[in-house]
Amino acid sequence: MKRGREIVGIVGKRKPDSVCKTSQRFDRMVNKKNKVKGNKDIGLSVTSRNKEVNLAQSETNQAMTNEQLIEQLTSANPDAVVKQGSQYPEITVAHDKLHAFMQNIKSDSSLAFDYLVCETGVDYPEFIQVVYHLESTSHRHFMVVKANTENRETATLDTVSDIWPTAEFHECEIYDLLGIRFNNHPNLRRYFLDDTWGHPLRKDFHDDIHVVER
Amino acid sequence: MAEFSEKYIITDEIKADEYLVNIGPQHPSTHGVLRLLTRLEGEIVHNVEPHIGYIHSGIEKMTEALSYPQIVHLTDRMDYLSAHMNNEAVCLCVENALQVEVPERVKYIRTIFDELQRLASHQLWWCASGMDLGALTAFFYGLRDREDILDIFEETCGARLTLNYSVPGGVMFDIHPNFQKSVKAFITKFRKKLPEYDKLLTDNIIFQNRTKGVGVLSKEDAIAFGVTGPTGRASGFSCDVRKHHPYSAYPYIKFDEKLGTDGDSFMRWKVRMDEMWESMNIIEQLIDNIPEGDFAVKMKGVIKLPEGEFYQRVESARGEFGVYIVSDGKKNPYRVKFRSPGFSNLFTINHIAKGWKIADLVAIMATFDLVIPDIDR
Amino acid sequence: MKSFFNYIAEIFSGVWTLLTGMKVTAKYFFTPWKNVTQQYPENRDTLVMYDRFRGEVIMPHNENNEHKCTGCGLCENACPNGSIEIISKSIVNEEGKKKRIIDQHIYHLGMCTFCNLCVRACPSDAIVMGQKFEHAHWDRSTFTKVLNQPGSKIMEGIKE
Amino acid sequence: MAFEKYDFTPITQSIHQALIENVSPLLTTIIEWTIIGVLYLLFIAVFGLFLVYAERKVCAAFQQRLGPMRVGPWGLLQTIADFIKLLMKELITPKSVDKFLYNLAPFIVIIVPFLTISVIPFAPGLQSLDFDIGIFFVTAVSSVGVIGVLLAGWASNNKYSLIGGMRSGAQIVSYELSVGMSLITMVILAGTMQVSEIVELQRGGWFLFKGHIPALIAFTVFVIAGTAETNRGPFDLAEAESELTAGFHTEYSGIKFAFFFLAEYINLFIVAAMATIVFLGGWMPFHFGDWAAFNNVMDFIPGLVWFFLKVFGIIFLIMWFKWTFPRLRIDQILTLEWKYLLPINLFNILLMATMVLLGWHW
Repeated sequence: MKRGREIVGIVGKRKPDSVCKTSQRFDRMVNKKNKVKGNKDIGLSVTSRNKEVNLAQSETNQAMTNEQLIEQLTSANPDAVVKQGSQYPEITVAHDKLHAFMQNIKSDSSLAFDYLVCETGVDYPEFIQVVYHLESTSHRHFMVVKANTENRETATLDTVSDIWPTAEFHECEIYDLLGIRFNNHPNLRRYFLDDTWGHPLRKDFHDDIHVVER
Repeated sequence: MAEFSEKYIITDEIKADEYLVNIGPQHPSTHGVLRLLTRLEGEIVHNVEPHIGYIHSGIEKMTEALSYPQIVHLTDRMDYLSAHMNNEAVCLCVENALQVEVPERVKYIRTIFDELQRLASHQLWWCASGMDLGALTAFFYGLRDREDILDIFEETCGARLTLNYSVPGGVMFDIHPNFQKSVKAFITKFRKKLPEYDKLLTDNIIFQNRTKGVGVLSKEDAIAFGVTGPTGRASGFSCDVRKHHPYSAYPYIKFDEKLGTDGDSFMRWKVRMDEMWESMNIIEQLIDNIPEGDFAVKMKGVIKLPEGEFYQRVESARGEFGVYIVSDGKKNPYRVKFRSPGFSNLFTINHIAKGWKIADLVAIMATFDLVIPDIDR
Repeated sequence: MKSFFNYIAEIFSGVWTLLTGMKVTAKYFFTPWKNVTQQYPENRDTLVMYDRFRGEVIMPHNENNEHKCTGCGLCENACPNGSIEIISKSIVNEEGKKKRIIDQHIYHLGMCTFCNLCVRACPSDAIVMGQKFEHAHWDRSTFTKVLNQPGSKIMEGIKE
Repeated sequence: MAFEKYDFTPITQSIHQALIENVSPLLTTIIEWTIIGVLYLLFIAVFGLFLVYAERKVCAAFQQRLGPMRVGPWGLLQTIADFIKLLMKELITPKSVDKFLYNLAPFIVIIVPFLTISVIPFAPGLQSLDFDIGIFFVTAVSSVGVIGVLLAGWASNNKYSLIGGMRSGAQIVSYELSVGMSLITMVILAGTMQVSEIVELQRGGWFLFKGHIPALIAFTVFVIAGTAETNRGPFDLAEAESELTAGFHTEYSGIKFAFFFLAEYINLFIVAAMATIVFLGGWMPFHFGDWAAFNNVMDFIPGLVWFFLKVFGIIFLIMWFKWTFPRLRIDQILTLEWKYLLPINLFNILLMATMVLLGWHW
């Protein structure tokens, strides 16, 4: 186990009145000490994102507009359904192609959706829909992907927890509250409720004991 | 559901010299009812499995029976330390859906309240994590200074914690006549107090040894696990919604996104301390320039959202807070999902606490700034 | 040799940071008059709440025992928790017309979350938020209150 | 000198004389033992309670609070009320504990301060045991306390307690070394281990000033190591409440918990008293060179008052540490001991020996 005490220095710009002398002295001293040892990766690292909102975009080669994004996605997946006039670019994928689609948009460098913002489920009369809000930290795209289960009774979908680790926990939550089983999920368990409960976010959920309806 | 029950308690077999310790549900350092099922060997943490749901209040289900102004007041109760950001998120989502443009004055007021709330939250985080690391005096200093912000809240909103100040279309009241004066007085005072915080803990050699290099979360992991807020930014993950998707008055102001490099506990600490300075800068830019005008636009008595799905992200004190509303055109939403930052942040704890000591686990939890109702919702 | 000096410097800078920390606490120790503790029940007489403080829902009555509530039920609809119940009754007024007026404005303090939505919804400003916050009581039944006083009437000139 | 008139020797001598003239020598011994025992018991109970009150007030002042204010004027009776509550509480013995060891542990912990306190001279003539190996006795006996802590941690059948007990064991065993070493440094200067003689030798000036640099280093090390040995913050790992809830005494309630609690504060007193005796001249008044007028005024203050003034000064210092610093981690505590305090101490002993040899001390 690494127990190195690398010095980190001061983050961002600080006002002069906030600079703590003792800390700096300590930092300088340890820096010196580390230099003697030959540690190269140590030093004051001052980073700050500045005024431009689009800094991330200027760093990378290009940023696609929402139309380009949709175009690229639909050309690769012709059977995907695109919803028009929605707040964000929105695409509905067939449940059997979900995993491959997700893998593609994560690994494709022009898309690079590496940040799963939110994963949730919505119960509809015929199916249960899982909604993925995705963002690319390099291109700053934002996109909504939807996948419907075949039916409500045996609601199953492929897990995306191998693509985005955070999905593992969101999927547990969805399983708990909506009852969607995720195939290949490493540890699907109920987070909030007891095993004796149903899945309360389903519209047909009724509980006369715990839930008071007005 | 029985086929999943055997996985419920222990995910792996316990090795010969390991033992299980339940940290929580009632433990001083979990700040609530979080249960960490920890496998230890001596003092070394081998595995941490968070078990949540002890105060699951079913807010998402409750919202399906409530109208939109009523939902706003429920969001106070999730992340009670960033109540106003949560309120604002729902209000912004509703306003975006209805294509309502709120007056400039409302935007300024909301932004000032956001930053005041962030200051209050970070102060409570500061003092509580000081307490976790054993510096009990920090707890009282933090609460002492937070009191001033809560007084400002109480003066204007009438409540200290569950503000319910934002309403769809504006804010509930106009700001109190004393508001600007008391905010300025607070900032002058707090600018003197923050270096004291540094002297008491940040510079302290014991504190630095406790936190530096402990619990490193790399940038890639932060993105993959969806760790946002100061916790993610300490790892170098630029995830500030205020910067990337500006809302309210954030487009008008200049501020820095504080980014760390190391992603260790000390960096998470430092980023939050720096954010407090930045919050004060933001408030100072806005407080004198609040434009005249209405404090709310007139909304219909019964607010009905058009059919469709709406997602709104705001930066709460703990990270990216998202509201996802599915509307079927009625006065109640069809489905509401709150993307809480704490939920994503919490589950990295196994990833980064492995191999550290039990005291480091406490330090890591302290710098993660977990609020349990935020996780359980 | 250099590492030895580093060792010594480390000790001194470490002790120095500890002493700066001790200076901060000492500053407060030796200025006890700056203490922030309030002795709460003793300072009740001087305790002033902010004027917007949301303590409970009250219905102000004037000296003639008149209130402004028309019994329209908007507050009941606005309440997220069902802590307001309006019981109205029909009376025949002087002109011989049937009229619905409020019988009992029931307020369940125990269910109230002090969100101010009812006050906001009220078209005639009949209910406001009170300043009282010491609600603890031995008996839960005292939390159910009737806001309109017995025998009270609606004020003149309040629109239906 | 003027403070000689506060000598307690005539009083104890006259009691002894009166007893031996009237009853048999055996009975005299028994009565004297009883008196001393009762006196120490009373002292420990009252002083322990007072220290708890003092700690609460001191910590409140550091934290800009008032502390206990309700029971009695300025909350003076608060600790007494707490003590009564602890006495009346049910003694819970959890089901699967090792009952014998579980019940034994608090007694071992409380016996240690009783033993140690016997060699402490409170004032001239006010000391029950005057060994010629007094310092050695203190270091030997005070390390017995760790057995009680280890037993409590082990017997409670609680993982938190076990971790706390083990931490405490590692910590106290390490810091014994520093305490002993720093005392040895001063023994070199004094040339004796007899406690009363050490105090007597400081008539001309406290050892802290007589031994200047090495004594100052030894004093610093002693205070740090003493804080660690009493399990007080920032070294309160054994009961680190944010990690281990209450550490080794998690499972104890009522009077057994009170024993642990009391022992902690009496140990605090003993550390402060040892520092007072060895470094600050025990009950000797503060003298400033040849300034006769000042020295005479100082001499009028009784030795007992001087002793407790110094003790409270050091107790305040240790409380100040606790309420300022964050807690150390277990490996850092051991690093501090083995990497910093011990080398410094060894070097310091060498320095002191050289100084004494060459006569550089005052």
